[in-house]
Amino acid sequence: MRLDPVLDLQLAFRQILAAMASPGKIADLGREAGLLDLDVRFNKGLLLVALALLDGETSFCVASAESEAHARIISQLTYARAAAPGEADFIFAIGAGYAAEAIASAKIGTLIDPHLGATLVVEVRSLEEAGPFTLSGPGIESSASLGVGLEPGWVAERAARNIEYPLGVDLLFVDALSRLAALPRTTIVRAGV
Amino acid sequence: MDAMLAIEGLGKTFSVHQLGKRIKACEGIDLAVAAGEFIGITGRSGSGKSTILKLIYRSYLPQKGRAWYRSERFGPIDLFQTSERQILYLRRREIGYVSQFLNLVPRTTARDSIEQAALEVGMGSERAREEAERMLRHFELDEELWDSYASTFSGGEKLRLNVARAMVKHPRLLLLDEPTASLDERSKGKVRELIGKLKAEGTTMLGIFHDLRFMEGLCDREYGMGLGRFVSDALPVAGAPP
Amino acid sequence: MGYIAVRGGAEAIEASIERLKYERLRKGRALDVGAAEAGLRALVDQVMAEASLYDEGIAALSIKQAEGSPEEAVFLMRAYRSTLPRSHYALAVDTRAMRVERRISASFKDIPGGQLLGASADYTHRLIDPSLRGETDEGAVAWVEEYLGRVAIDACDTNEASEDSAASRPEAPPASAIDYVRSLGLIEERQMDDAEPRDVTKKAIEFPASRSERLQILARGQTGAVTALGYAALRGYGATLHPTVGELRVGRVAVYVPDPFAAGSAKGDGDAYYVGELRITAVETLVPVQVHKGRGKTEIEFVLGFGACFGQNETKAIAMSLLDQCLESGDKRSAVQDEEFVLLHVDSVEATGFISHLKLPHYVTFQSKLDSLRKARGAK
Amino acid sequence: MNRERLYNFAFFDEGSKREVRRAILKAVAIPGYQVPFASREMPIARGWGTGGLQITLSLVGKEDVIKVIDQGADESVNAVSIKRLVVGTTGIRTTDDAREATIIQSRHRIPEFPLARGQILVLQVPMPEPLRFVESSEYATKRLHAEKEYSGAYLALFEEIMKYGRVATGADHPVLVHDRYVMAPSPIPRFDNPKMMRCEALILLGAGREKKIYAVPPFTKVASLDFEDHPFEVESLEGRRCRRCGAREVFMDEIIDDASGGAEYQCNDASYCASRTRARAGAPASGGG
Amino acid sequence: MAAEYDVSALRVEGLWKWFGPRCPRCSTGREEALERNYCPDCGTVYALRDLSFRLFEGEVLGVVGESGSGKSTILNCLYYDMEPSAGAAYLSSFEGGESDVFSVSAQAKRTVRNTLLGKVYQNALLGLKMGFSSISNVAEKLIASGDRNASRMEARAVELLGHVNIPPYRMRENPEFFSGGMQQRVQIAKALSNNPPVLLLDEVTTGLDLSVQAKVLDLVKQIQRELGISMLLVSHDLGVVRMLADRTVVMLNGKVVEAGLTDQILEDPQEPYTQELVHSML
Repeated sequence: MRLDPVLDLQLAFRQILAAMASPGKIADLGREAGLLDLDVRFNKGLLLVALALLDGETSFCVASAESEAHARIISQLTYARAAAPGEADFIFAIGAGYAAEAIASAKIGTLIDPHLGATLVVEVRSLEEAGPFTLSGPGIESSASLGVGLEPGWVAERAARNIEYPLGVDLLFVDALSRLAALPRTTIVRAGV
Repeated sequence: MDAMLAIEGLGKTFSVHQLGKRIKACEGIDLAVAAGEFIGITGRSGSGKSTILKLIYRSYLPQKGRAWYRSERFGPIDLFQTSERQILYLRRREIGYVSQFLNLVPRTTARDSIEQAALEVGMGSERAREEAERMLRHFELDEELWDSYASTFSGGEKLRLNVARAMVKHPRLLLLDEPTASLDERSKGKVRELIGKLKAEGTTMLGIFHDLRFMEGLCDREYGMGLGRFVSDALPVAGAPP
Repeated sequence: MGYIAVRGGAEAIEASIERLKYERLRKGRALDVGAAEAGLRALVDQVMAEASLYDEGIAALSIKQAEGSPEEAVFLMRAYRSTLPRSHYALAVDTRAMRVERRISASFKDIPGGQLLGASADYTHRLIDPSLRGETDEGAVAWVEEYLGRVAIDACDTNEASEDSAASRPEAPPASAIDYVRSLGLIEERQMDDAEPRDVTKKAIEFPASRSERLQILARGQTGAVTALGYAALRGYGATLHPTVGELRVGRVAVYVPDPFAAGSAKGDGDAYYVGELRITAVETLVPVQVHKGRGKTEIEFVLGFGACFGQNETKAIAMSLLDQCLESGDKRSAVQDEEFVLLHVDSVEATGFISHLKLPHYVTFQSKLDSLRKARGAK
Repeated sequence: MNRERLYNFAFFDEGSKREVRRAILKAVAIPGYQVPFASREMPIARGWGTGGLQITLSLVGKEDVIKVIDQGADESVNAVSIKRLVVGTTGIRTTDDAREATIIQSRHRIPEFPLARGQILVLQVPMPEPLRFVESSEYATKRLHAEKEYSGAYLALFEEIMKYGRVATGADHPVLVHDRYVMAPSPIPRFDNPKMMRCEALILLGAGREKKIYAVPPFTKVASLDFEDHPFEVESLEGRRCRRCGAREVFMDEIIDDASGGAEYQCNDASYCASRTRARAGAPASGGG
Repeated sequence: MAAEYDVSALRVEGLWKWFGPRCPRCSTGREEALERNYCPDCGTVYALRDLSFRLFEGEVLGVVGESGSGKSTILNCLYYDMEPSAGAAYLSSFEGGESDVFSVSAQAKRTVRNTLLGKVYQNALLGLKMGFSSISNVAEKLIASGDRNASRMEARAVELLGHVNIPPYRMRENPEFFSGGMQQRVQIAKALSNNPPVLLLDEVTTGLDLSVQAKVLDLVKQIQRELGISMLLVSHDLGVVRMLADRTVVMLNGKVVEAGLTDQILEDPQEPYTQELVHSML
């Protein structure tokens, strides 16, 4: 692996943090993902996020057509423990059709420990800083616009999970070019620009 | 003529659990009062007269019988069966009860006490105040007493206030449980005068008076009571099942 | 050289560090780290326990660097510990499977397996011994040789214990004084909790704390702080009836790490690797408590307070066992029964750090408060 | 500093950094909420900025330019000490210029130059729990936050009005973040509280001893607790003028003049003052380092 | 304006509260498994057993019973000082009376407690912050229900403290320096401060001098009249209940033994226990 596990993952983390702090702003993990020379069959951006954030102290699960195989790869590379969707700290939704289900099953934390709400890492076809969704909330100056290449349904599912703030789930979208956008639970998503 | 109140087969027994005793208070009472009528119940003390009024007012719970009452708000209802909330409503708006015992709130002024009663039947505050003062004047309570606590009053003054509180509401049905028992002649006269006025206004009344002379000229009919029983023609209450 | 807290910081720091070195060396002698490790066993043990890092060599070096201040030495070791990757987690150690060097019971005259006084200062008279001034390394070697000729003990007191030696040495018999009291039905039976202990250095403690978290914090607590609070409990601030040491052991336990690649390894049912041994002190104290038995009946039963720490530090371990029971009791009438009070205040690094931060300049906050006070005076 | 070369890049092992990083992400997702974390022991003492330092070391990379200040000064001993540790374990560049830094770690001040998008301000927090003086138990305060029960925080201010005629807080005046969590802004003077309101930079707050990390994302509503009829007030700057650079609307240190024994004033933010002084002298303003 | 006569401000259904482990014998809920409200096998105490009642809008419902009958436990559960073991409660002022206030989130519970309920505790230590001034204690409830105007809250606190006879020069003192009676009066002022639709009163006059008792009762009565607050009044003193309550519930061993109009309970009690209770008062 040409990826420097210290310096490159630090850069990846800073990009994720920047995205989280500015919902709707798209970060580019392309350089670091490009350094991953592992022969895995899924999105390298997604794997980079896993390497940056997961280790033996965390649990995760995968929602995908090949969830077992995907979970094995993540587990071997990070030592993270596989867990049921309702207990996992991180949920990876890979491939079309898994996002809404993953959101629906994710833990949302408790009022005492809202930070136990899951982080979802969702593979999307594309991301655009202009699109059908208008975002507002912390991290956004007035409003932001976002296009997410994802089948509909996730917006309603997310709204349902995040109904009682501070409970909720935080989303990281990663597209095929290893670009990343975040929707923390505070972001209000409205359809229409 | 339809009855305002019709009691059928009323029976009441008190159980004193500690002594393992049952005391029969009244049995097989039938009674009917037409709207606007003044009915007197007479009898020796201990004959169960007050018991009947308290049963109607629901301070006591009967074992047997029915008490059909034609309510303005609820239509014909059985006072023995109707909910406590309805009874509380009726007590506030339709059925008055005056006894020789004082049920005044201790630390309330005479004026407030009557005014409060008037407000309960939905009078505006302005009118309630006027009515209260009219009552106080009528019962010849010294104006300097109006804003004193009733607990400082003499027995006669308290009783007058008591009657005034019940009457200011202009109840549809007024239960009078020897309200004049300890009043002087002059006060009795005042009460009598007011009862006459209420009667003229069409108030239905059921009263017990120790003093038979008091009832003369007021009473439409009289029930004599002895050993917890009497018999009378009952008038049907409109709309009530036979 | 004088300094102003806001300027010339770099030069001031350099000068201060040099001066510190001067103080350490000014008498013209350098402390030998090996000698410190060999001769300051109690301090080494205390520092390792409070640092929760078992390495006698690093501890001795820290003690030298800290000029013998335990709080500074612990501080150094804790900071070093933070940089070590945690590749493996050892299996839980059963302190009964201990190679005993010392075992005493205060509850019984004789205990199964016998009492063993071992090394202890308990019965030395605390008279200063001027002859120690003249001790030499050669003298030490000669005395040890002579001693071992006389007394048959397991003298393998190094960090290089091999798996062979660990396996070949006899372990303490599993039966103990505690088991005897238990067989009489006098110990309140508790549910066996085999859950993976929680580790406060991996995850911040949350209240109410689990027993494993409490024991961990006490085990790495500042020796003086744990002793003081245990003493308070014994004097009536927490313990209602006089406790008795059921059994106190000092000895060596083996540490195993599960095979990271075997399935179910975390539970220890796969293969495990022996990685070395530790000397520890373990104490089980019998604490009498009133137990309500229903139908208005109350009985006195014993509950076990547990204390353990790295190295030989018996006072701390006993104090810990008292505090363990105070925190288990569910009562909160005394401060030492309040877990937030005890657990948040016994850590050496946290306590010494926060107290010493009062030395830092605070003139911004002071200025702000001053403004408030002036305004409030004006308003009044 | 050879000694520190023995240590990892940015001191910590990667597992320690990852834990802090995960806590930071959750802190950003729930503004003002104190995320618990294990909090490693540091080579500087608890209470001396270990919370801020853990955040900084988990963030920092080769490209970063760091500024560290203590009580507004870059050159104070504690600031220097923290800088030495960061530089010694990373080799990155430092600056005194707040505008040039990518990461600013600070104790008790927010710099006078407005922070910009993309910058990260790391504040050291000694006591992260704004309700601690109302309720001493951590168990209880966690529940108060959970239930958004902040009567106690307001009550403390109300009681001051009752007893002293006005709110008498000093530094660390509590704020309400994103209309949900009451938060300790760290012991910054009240003068700095408004700088948090919809600040363009990301603000991360770290309490090492108390093991909490929390955050204010950019453009987040941060309102100082007050009452309609006793609005929040910053420290009085009336009649104060920096004796060096002449600035007026900044937080000042009060200095007792040796000669006169009277009070004089000087910018607390040392690098801000220096850059103004240089500009006045006609010299080009630049970051030191 | 009289309220519609049968709208419930509060509806409690099947409320249970037990302390202890419960065992197969007592968890069946059968009467004969218990000695009074105590299971002799496992030591579980049943403080409340399947309690249901309604508190109508604008009424005062008295709850009487000896100590240990469970009457205070009702208030503890309703004010979230204690978690009920089973059961539901509905407030007309909360989500149209559709949601069980026991099963909503802790956040929502806090809102219910702060804005829709008031409670006066028997023990003033539970109802007051002894280290804060009396004015601040009253204001705390106002703050909790969202008031952010200090002078308005101060004025309201002064008014209410005046009502309960706290002399103006003592209002800025901490209640820790007050007599028990004064503490209780501060507590009442506090509970009433935000005009909660439902007020819970736990032995409000217990332990007070007679003259103070009278003033406190008058105050409660006056507030009830003026604001039509629905009150659940727990007392072992039938005199207090007689004066304030329209309807009364008599409790024994965690169960309701009799319920009715207050004058009926006092003048014609039906159950042996109620008769004993009434007679003991005479």
